[in-house]
Amino acid sequence: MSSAAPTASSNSDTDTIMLAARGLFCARDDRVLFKNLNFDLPEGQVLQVQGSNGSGKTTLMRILCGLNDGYEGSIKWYGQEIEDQAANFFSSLLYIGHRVGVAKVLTPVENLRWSCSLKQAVSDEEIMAALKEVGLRGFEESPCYTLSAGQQQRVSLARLIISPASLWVLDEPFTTLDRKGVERLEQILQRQAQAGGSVMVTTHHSLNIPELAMLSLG
Amino acid sequence: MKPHRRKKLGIILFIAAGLSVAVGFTAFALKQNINMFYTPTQVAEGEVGPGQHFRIGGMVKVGTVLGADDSLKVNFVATDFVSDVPIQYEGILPDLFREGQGIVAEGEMDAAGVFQASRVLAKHDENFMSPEVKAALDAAGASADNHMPSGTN
Amino acid sequence: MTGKQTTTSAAFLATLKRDLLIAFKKKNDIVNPFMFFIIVVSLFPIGISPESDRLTEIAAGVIWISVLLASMLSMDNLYRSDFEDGSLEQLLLSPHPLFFLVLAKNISHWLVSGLPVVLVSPLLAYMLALPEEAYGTLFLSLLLGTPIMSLVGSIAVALTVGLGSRGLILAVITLPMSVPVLIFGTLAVQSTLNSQSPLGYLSLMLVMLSVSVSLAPLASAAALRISVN
Amino acid sequence: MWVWFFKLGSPKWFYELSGKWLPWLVAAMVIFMTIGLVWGLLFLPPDYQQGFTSRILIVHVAVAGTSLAFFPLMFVAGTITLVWRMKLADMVAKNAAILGAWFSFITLATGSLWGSVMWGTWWEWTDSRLVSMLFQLFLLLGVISLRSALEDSDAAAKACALLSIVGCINVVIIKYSVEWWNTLHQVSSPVTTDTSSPNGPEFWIATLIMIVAVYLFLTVSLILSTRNEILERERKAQWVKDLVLKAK
Repeated sequence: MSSAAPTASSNSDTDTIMLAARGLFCARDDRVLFKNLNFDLPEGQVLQVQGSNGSGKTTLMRILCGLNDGYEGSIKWYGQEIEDQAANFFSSLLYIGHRVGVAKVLTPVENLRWSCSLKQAVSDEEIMAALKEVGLRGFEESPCYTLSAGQQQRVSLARLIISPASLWVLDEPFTTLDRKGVERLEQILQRQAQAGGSVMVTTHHSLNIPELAMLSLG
Repeated sequence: MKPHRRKKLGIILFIAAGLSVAVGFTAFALKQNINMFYTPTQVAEGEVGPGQHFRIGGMVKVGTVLGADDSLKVNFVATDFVSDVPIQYEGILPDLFREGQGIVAEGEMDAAGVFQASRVLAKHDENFMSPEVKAALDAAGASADNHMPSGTN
Repeated sequence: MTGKQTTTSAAFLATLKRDLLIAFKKKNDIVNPFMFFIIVVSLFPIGISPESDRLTEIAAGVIWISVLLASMLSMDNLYRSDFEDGSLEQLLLSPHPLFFLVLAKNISHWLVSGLPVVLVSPLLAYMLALPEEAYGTLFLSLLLGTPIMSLVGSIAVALTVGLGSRGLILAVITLPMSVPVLIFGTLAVQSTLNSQSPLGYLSLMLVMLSVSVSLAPLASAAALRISVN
Repeated sequence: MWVWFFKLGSPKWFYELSGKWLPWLVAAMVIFMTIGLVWGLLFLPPDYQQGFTSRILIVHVAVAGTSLAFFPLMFVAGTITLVWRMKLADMVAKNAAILGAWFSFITLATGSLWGSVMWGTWWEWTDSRLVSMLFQLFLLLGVISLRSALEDSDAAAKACALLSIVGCINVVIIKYSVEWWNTLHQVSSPVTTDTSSPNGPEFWIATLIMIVAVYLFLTVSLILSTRNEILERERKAQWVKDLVLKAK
């Protein structure tokens, strides 16, 4: 078993970086999505992943979250492989994918109560405040199937406000949002970066955030 | 202890607890004497209630098989060398049904103390023997069976 | 990380509560398999024989097989909608052991689909002319057997959750696995009918239950990780 | 030892090594199969109870014994697939499932052929071996259909590996429960007969030869189908291209 203490390894340069990927290689059914991909995500940065359709953006995001293990290479979280400290890593991670994780029969409050309590204790006041902030005031108790796609997206984005997670991995969070929603999300991302957290995001929008860095695929 | 270690330990303890319960109840179950058939002695000792449908397992006593000429009715005695139970059956007997063979019969006792079988199952020997070997054994008197080799069937 | 991270038992309870809530809101998913169960059982007297002697003989088997079929229909809901709306990914990314979260989902599934079947079994036993002395055994065998089905079936559902068109593959995988439960469940009832003690069979079912509680969530969790991959 | 283990995981290495071994295995299989079949089916003396029908048993016992090996084999292959991600293990497992289904089917067929003479019926539910073999066949068909349903080959490999592991445990439980359900076939009689008498040695030797022959057949077919699978899956690899060019 690997010990919890930082290992005395040669690549000590990655020890202090929040997330460091080295030599990532991924192929799906004979097709190479990316190879020898390297990047760093330090604290306080928003990293936008760009690439054409099918260039492996979503796959990369899922690999980073540990949802997909069909890759070679190393991904380190403060100098340690994420596989070796999964529970530790998961409690600092918040992922929102294409499927936003909102059960249609439940209300926004019920959804958030569950998905947040998988990670941390949360009060109803916090949930209400977060829903208000993403512009869902008045919809707190309506079943999610009555909400539009954009509103469902907002339900999942409310988790960003509640969550203390230091790493956000967001896959196309802007697609169904209106202009006001986009602006608000940009603000939320910026706030996260300024608070020392970091964000990995895929989108085709050009983001208006000072802490932005780019990563291009394919 | 690190939190994630404690969580792993939690799973392991949970599984260990579940499996030890399983082992405990296996031991209990094996003591419960699950048997699929009664021996003639058990039947003679009255372990089976009247009108109860059950199975009886035993050996066909040598020289007791009496078949009716005009019907498929057959009478024989099942034994475990301690007690005997007379059995009546109507139907086609399995190929391996012979005197001295192990059988299992399914049915119930009638008022006269005869087991009315609705089904008779033959058990075949665990060992294969060629007729020559068998004959040699019979000649040496090493076997309790005394039937003839059956040839092709 | 903050100091307010939940304990595993809180996450377990939250998952259990959520699934019960969903079941409560989507009543069709619960009621339909249950109705299916009742209807299948009531078809047997019509298809085989209305004579009570014959029915007594097959009652335990009929009820058990109908339970197997109905539980397979209800199994389908276990992870399907969670997979489609992305909740499953959130479950997988929880810092808490997936083992216990899967267990919570299985328990909730059993509470809404297995337990009603157990509770209604005396009624069906009466309809199928099962002698009264066997009611208790049938009830206990179902009480022990249905959670086994939920736990073992969960593995197969987890393996097939990503399939677009599953058709009957779930049945092909799960039904052969339920043979031991079927055997001991019906044997327990048979032995009561033969005025023998069913304790041996029931304790063997308890053995299978404790083995599946401790090992099946492990396999389900692994299967979910594979399917979501 | 570990070096050897991981080397074996390389499809290329396996392909080359198995290519060298194959002729010897085929030769041994042909010899054992011929002796076993000719002697067993044509010259073996009849059993004192079962007559010449027992000759079917020579084949039946060998095939049945071999088909019990498939789930343990798939259990091991599945564990290797899940733990070490070895592609070769999955290729073996895939073909083992198909072969296993065939073996189980042949076991059932020869078994009921024998039963049709000895018991007067082609199918006998009271025979626990027939029943548990039937369910083994069902479980194997389940694994096969799961593989064909999953499109992504990596996911299929892992899912089938997991199902094989669960299935293997299940086969054991089914076997015991079915035997419990009906203790009739060749398990100890309710009343023990005096069976200390010696067995006819010919039967055992013939059966043993047949078992070796069938195991060799299993090995050869597994190797052959795995080699096909390797060529199919590694068709883009340089060494396969070289191989094809050389063959031309």
